[in-house]
Amino acid sequence: MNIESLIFYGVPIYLIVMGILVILTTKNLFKMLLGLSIMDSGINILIVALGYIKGATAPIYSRYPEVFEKVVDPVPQALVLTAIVIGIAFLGLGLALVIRIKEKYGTVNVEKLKELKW
Amino acid sequence: MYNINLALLAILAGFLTFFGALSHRVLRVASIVIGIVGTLVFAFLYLKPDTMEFIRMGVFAMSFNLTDISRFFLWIIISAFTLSLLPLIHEERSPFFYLYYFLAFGFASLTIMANDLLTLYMNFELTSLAIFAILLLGVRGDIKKTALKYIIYSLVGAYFYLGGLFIKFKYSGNIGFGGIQNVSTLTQIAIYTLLALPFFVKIATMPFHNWAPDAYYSASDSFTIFFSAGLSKVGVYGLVILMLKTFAELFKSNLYLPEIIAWVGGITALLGGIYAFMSDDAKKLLAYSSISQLGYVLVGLGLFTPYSFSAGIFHSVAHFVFEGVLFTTVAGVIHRLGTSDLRRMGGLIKKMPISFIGLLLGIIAASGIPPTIGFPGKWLLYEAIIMKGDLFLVSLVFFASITAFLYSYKLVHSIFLGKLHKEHRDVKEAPAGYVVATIIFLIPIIVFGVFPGVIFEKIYGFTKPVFNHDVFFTFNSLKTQIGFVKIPVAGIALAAMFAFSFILYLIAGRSYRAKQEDNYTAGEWVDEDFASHYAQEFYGFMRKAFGKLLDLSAEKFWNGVLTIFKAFSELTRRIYTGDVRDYALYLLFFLIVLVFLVGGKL
Amino acid sequence: MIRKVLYFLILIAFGFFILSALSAYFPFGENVLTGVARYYTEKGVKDLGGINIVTSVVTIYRGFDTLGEVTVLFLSVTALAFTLVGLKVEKAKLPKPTLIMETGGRYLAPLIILFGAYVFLHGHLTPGGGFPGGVIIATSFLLLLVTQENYRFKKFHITTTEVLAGTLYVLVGLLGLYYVKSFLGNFLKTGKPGYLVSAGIIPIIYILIGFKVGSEMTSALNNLKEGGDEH
Amino acid sequence: MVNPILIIALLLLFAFLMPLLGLLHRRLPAFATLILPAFNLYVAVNHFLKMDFIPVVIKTGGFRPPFGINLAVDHFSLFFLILVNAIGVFIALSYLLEEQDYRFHILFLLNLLGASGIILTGDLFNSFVFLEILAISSYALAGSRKEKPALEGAIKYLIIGSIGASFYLLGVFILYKVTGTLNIADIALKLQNAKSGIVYLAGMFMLVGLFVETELFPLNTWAPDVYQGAYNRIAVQFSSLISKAAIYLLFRITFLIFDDPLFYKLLLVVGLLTFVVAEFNALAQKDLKRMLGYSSIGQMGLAVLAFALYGMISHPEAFFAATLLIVNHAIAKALLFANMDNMSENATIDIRSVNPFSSLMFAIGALSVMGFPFTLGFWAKIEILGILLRTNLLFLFFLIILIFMVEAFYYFRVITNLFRGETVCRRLNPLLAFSLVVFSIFLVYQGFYPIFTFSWLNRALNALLNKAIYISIIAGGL
Repeated sequence: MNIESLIFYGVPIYLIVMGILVILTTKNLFKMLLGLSIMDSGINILIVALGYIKGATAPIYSRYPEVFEKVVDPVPQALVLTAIVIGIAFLGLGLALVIRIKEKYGTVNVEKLKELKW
Repeated sequence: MYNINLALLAILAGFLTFFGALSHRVLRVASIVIGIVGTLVFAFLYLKPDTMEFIRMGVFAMSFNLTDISRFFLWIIISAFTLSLLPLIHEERSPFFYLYYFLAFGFASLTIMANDLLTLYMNFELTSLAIFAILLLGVRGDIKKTALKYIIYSLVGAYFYLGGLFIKFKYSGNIGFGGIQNVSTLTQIAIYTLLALPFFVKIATMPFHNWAPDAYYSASDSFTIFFSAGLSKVGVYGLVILMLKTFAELFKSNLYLPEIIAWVGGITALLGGIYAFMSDDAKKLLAYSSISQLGYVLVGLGLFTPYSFSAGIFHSVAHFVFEGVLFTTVAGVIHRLGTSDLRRMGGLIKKMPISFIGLLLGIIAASGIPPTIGFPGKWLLYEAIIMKGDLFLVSLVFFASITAFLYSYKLVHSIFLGKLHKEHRDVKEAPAGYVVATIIFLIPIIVFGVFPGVIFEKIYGFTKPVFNHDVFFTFNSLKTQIGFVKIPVAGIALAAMFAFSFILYLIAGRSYRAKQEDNYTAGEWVDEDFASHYAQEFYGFMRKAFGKLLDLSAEKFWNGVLTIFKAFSELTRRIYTGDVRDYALYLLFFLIVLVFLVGGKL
Repeated sequence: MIRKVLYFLILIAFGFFILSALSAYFPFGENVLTGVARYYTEKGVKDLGGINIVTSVVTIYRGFDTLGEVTVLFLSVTALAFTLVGLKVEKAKLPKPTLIMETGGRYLAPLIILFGAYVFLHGHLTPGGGFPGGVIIATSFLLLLVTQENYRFKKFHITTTEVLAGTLYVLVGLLGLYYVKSFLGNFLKTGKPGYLVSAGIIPIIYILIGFKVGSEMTSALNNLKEGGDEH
Repeated sequence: MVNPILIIALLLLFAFLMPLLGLLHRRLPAFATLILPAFNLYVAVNHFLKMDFIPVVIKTGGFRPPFGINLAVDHFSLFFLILVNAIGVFIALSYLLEEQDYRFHILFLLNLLGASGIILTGDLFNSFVFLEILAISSYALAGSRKEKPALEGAIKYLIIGSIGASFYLLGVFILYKVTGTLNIADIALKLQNAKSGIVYLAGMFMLVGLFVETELFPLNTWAPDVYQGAYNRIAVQFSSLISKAAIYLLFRITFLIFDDPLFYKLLLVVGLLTFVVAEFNALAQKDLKRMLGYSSIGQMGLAVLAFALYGMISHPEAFFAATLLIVNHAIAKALLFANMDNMSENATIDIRSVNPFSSLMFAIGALSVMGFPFTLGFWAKIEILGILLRTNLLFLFFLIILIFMVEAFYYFRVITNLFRGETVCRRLNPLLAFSLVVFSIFLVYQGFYPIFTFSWLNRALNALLNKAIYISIIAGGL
């Protein structure tokens, strides 16, 4: 494991596990959604990092057709574009639900959200 | 015409009666009569030995075959069904009741006609379902609990049967009734136990009998006639066919299995009898007597000697007849009195004479006295056990017979003897349907009692290929290695003894009719209307003796099993704590477990 | 507290495990382009005429995903609006905008819209595209919502834009099915790579996505501010 | 034949157009939700009957796979498409006259789109996108009642589902890194011979995502809450549509890509745990809908268990049993949950007063789930016991039989209550009654004579089992 891997994979993975840690420990639903968002970002960054090639540029041939630059993998970037939007989507819906829950329960504390169990 | 059209006919008649009952009382009666006539006409004209199959799917085909055995039992069921329909005319119930009634008969007949284990299972389950539906329309007691208990017992049995069916398929490669070769005895016993379980439940063998008293008690009275006399024969049929066709070799070669089953039957007979004479309710008493009598049948079948087996099957016919007449007369009494509590009956002998005669002959038959139908089977059974040399079993069965006398007497005494209650002064004889059914039931009690050979000949037809035994009967006598009985002679001898003691009683008997004032009442004034009929705490001293036995009920055991299940479910449901953080934690742990599963490969 | 530390340690161990596995198999930056990525980078420009390969991948090669992506966004906004229908909470009390904010906002908004349009129009040439462009446009409306007192949209206009953009996107895809027998296929000339009018249907799709995303985000913002509309 | 891509295109088109339709006439959106699944059903059945057993590749974007995303249509996917859309028609028809916001209909259509997309797509990342469409619309639908329990269920589902989906994405991407492609058939081709450890890791990540959607233990914790809290029609959707589409993906991916003993063992254990825990929990429930929800979960576990037995016996009967169980469960549970609309709200297991019609419908549905003879479920039960016995795991065999008894107990407990006591007739919704009758007749008729289901299922499974053809047709080579 070289130092670059440690940094460029380590940071997103740290984000992922911290996102999970937030979900596991917080009582606040809103923060829980933030944790999800952090985790999501971590995964997105990890995917982009996995697609990186040393010494390559973004996959845009701005000097076409004279020069073909060495470019990084375009697929992860395309996937991440989609994944980001999906992340926003569930975050938006989640926030709407939290607003509703605040209206009905008067709180966003998950410990109070235990009417359905067993 | 296919035999299974009998079931279709029954279903059709069921719908007819359903709509008849919806519209008008006369139409209901008319359609019940049409059902009776149609069933009988079909049975007489079109039931022929015939096989058929449809819905073939892989190894499975739904196949039906009217063999000798199934025809024998089918006739019992048809008779019980049509006879029980007669009293039903007088019962006014929900239209669905009639539909389920006919359905139960239809599926029971299909069960008996089935030619393979799976077809049998399917129709057996539906029979149980139809009976469950009928029990849900019961008339007294805790109906919901009763019905649920019935269906759960049936289903547990049926599910084990299904398991046994698959294991049998695994070893023999087919699901027909054929035997299993090249399998260890222990496996065979296991398969037999699984396959026979639902039938044990059906004939209410201990400790699977708990459903029966409640079900008989709460079910509609005319249905119990069919239930006990007819539908329990499905269970007997299942046991017979498993023993004769599938496990004959096992039963012949194995020493312990026949003994164990016979002992289970003997204990059922004894305990059933004890429970019976300690019941204070007519229908519960009859239910336990039914259980007890089927215990005899099981002793006979289980011992698996030619005589015992024939005796078992014969006794199941006898069971049909005398339980039929007992339930019919009691149903008539309940119909008139509106209660089934023995403590509130008494002195009805002059009000309901035909019912009395029916009940009397019924209990005589149940006690196994010649020349009634109860005698030949029991006689042969005793001989078979003695020939087998199992003296303990003999004494067990003998004690069981004594209980039969006890509960028989309790029944006839509590209902018909003693002093009439004031409120029963205007009671009339049971309605025509009950009376007709009682009279019809009385014919075979005497006829087959005197000429048991007619039935033994049929039985011989299908036990011969298995046991390869000689004919041991003529049309009115039985002859085995250790004994011979000519039933008319035995009957006449008994009648002579009865006549002798009666004459002795007439000559030397000192009795007079007690007046009300003659009763000792500790100085309290009792007027003429007070019925001082001994029905309260009947056999109370017995309850003191056998009280511990009553506490040892199987019900407690099964409730314990259920409690364990529920406790386990209380445990598992705690996993769902309702806290989303816990849920996320599960996810994390699951993920970690998964990752460590592949950890070695990384 | 102990729990939190325990979770933290478990998670760190788990993360480290994943990290070591990933870096053992995929050392950072030492990729070679194989499979479809190689094809896209080598043939992408020739196939479609767009010099931004990511855009080509997003809109054509994996255009179906992008349609799904737009759907997800549409779904999210719809779900958000649906969840908030009939919500009875006090409207957020924004501070009264000052004169500078009000004027600045009024002048800045069109410029931001223009920039957004630029971003999605040049999606096939430069980084960016329909999604960022749409979001940028939505920010201008956010600005207006925040800075202008009593600023109201005509709901009908947003809805119409949304419906039209979405429908047209699907119709463009269906035109591809009609002309080149492939849903979302490029049925226009690819043109000269590197020019604004090039790359076939990519700019068209990005324009539609821009409108769609812009209008959707705007309506979502509006919903969040107004607290859901009447049933 | 109609191009199957139109299924997705038209669903999308109408979803986008829905606001305008709602403005034109308030009834139009509801009718659109009926017409579209009916159209899909027509297309799917038409293809199913006319197609030969070679899968049809439908490319998008004008590029052949693996460069473009493709739809892979074979009998197996069509079978599930028919199932899902039949349920869609069922729901749409039953609740046609219900007053709803047009946005609700959008969510319904997109839910159906997600399910159809998962089933049709031949691309792994595309399956993630459709899974997310399915999931997000499900979150919203779960919360659509906007009462306390519904919202609570929805937010729990959202949190667990999102974590799962994130890991699914990571797994998909790792597979892309290993193989350089996202096409399912192509990945299967590349991973056919040697699977490195990281592939297993990717598989585990993906399974976490799929387990959440297929309601497998211990990731199904959200499911009972959602079943209890949501509208009945949403519960139908969860038990018969959403989880069925997800389980299709689970089967397809496991069989094509992760065809490895480790995965089958894992599925076996998880399926068994799900079945046991869910059925026991159902035994302890008081709330009727929650009980049915647990029963749904249990059935999913049983289906996965049956599927996983393929790893032990390598006999297609395992798939047959699993799929038959899914079909039976989808239809029977649709019947049960939709029938809850005829009963009082918050019905407990001690429910009494319902009309005879609903009692009958409940009984038929419950009997079919239990596997009573002469219902479709009977054949499923027979098949499952058959394959269990093939494995020689007698302990497992009897354990399953024991759980069947537990199941029978809690269902009959309710049936007993339903058929007793005074009857209070509620007004029946005629359309709902009609579709209930259709489904119940199907269950009983197929119980008598299941040739129709069996032959279609066999065709579908032939398509699934012909892995080599699937791979060679779709991934023709790079």
